[in-house]
Amino acid sequence: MPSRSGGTPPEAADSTAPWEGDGGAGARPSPDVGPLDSSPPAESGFRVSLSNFDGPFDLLLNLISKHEMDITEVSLSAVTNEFISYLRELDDSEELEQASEFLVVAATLLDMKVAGLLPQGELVDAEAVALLEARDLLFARLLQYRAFKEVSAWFARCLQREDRRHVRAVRLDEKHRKKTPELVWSLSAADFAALALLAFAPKEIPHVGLDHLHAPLVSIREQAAIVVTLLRGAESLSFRELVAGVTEPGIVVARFISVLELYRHAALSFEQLEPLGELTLRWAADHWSDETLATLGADYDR
Amino acid sequence: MRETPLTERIEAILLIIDEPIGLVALAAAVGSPVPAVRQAIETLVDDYDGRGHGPRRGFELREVGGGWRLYVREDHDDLVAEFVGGQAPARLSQAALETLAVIAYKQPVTRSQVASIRAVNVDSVVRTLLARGLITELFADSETGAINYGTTDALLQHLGINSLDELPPISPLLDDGADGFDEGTIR
Amino acid sequence: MRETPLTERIEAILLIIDEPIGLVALAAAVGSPVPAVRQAIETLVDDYDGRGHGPRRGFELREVGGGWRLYVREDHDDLVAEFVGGQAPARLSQAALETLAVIAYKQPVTRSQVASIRAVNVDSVVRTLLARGLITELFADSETGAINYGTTDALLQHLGINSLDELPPISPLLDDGADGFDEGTIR
Repeated sequence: MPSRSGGTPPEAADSTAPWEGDGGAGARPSPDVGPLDSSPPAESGFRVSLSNFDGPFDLLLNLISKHEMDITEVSLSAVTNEFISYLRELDDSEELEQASEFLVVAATLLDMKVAGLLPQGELVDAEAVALLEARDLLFARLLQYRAFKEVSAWFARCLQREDRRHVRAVRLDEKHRKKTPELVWSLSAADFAALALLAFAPKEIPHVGLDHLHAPLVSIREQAAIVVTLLRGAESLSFRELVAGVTEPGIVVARFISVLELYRHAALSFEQLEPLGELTLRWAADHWSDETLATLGADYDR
Repeated sequence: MRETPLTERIEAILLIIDEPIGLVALAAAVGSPVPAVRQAIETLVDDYDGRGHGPRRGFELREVGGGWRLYVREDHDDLVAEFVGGQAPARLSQAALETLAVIAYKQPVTRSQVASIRAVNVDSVVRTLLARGLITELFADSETGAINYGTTDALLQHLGINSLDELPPISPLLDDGADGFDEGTIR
Repeated sequence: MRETPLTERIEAILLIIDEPIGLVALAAAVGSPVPAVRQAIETLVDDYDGRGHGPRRGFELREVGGGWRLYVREDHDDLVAEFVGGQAPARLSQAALETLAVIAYKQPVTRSQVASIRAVNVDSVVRTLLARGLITELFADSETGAINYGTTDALLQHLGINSLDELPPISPLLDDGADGFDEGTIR
């Protein structure tokens, strides 16, 4: 099977594309399309060099979304290859986070590549069209994912701004309160108990629940702080050493979760030679600020 | 930053308080000496009554029980009564009912304890329940000063029971958090 | 009885409400036609902002979440925050924010539709958003029984906007294709 989605009319259109040329001549389109671009294109660091386009990947997506460029004119296999080689060059400890950001992108590109590799060419036009539509949809999904990610920043800003505002919300004066309509009450004691059950049910994965152990709650963040202090002070530590002397299972669990969280932030690396074997942890962060620590484990907050 | 006028700062505090606020507390809140605050209060009283530059207001500033608070001007009491009375028969929201249930089973309990169980801010709901006479302030925590809430006899009557002991027991395993653990997995 | 000025009657109602009041409801409450009420509201807004005859007020009248409500003027929010000493509001996680954005733009939308856009399981995040009253269950799909979610007026208030139309526009591409795309394909 060919490794390139060649042979379709759209691919052949390469040479008539707006950015036609040999692709090696630097970022031709990028200086001119500044106004089109809502996000800093260089941020991702991932650049694409195609026969008809050379520039940051974000810019490519932007151009496609503005219909400045036809998705069918992009050699998808080439984009995929570039992306994979880009991933290979990443320093895995430093840019792990960036790479994980691209996972969705990678998955989508792979999907596209698969679509591109499907038998085609001699088939009837209708099927080729359907194939192109499928590609369009994949890109649309990618763009959609990015759009929601971007717009969530607007939500965060507004929520934060409005959080600081104070609205008048004052209990009604006694004399007016008497005039309010009678309360409609239809719950029996049993209904009420059922409601209590609902109210006490955990709302999300909140914390390491220890209420049944009659022990205090454990903060992932606090445990992460301890892990950071211990690990930075030592070359490497085994997880066993990291929890030495800790008797409460909840703290061990929280400390383990914090290790996972720190790994997610690329702050440490770990090694486990065999399943269930000794887990060796190494501090790996070049840049570490306490701010990161402050937001660590936010997913576990309620 | 430019210092905003004292009257504005006082109005900001007056807008959000539930109970009358004394001159000293008000002065501390706005960071000005008491005599200046007293003076500013007088200006505002005159202002709202239409003796300043602007029109008379639909509210007034009155000293009641040793403190100052905004009240609806008495002329509009009928209007307010009609508005309040004309609202749809009150039914507690799901959020209010759940909060009430938490307070019933956990009392005495502070607002922040309830909030942490419900995972949401419960301030306005607690206000509603208080206003409805379903819960009441029991006492202030001796250390933190946080107010502890409990349920009232009115709630017992609504539920058709004689005492809290008659509330159906609920499982003690409720809050072990086990529920949450299998959810994070990606499909 | 002498009829009191419309602005005064409106102020009386504004002082006692604890959620935004729309023009029509306000007009009904004060017994005046909507255009007159709209006019009076504008007068009050100007008045409080110091563009009337009196001084600027420490509070302001804002249209948020589909209705009007009195707010502390933004300049004084720090002062008031210090006075009420409220605990810092719990921030939404990035995952929750993105899920909220998807629901806001795609509503009515089911959990699995959201999950396919976000490419992850969103169950616990949806529960958080429900508990916070930012989203609500709209209806169950007649065929699949899947629950469709949408945003609440409370969300509009929390965002400080008046209607969903004020959400920033996002790429037109979002609306085509994605809808017809079946959910099973993303992993």
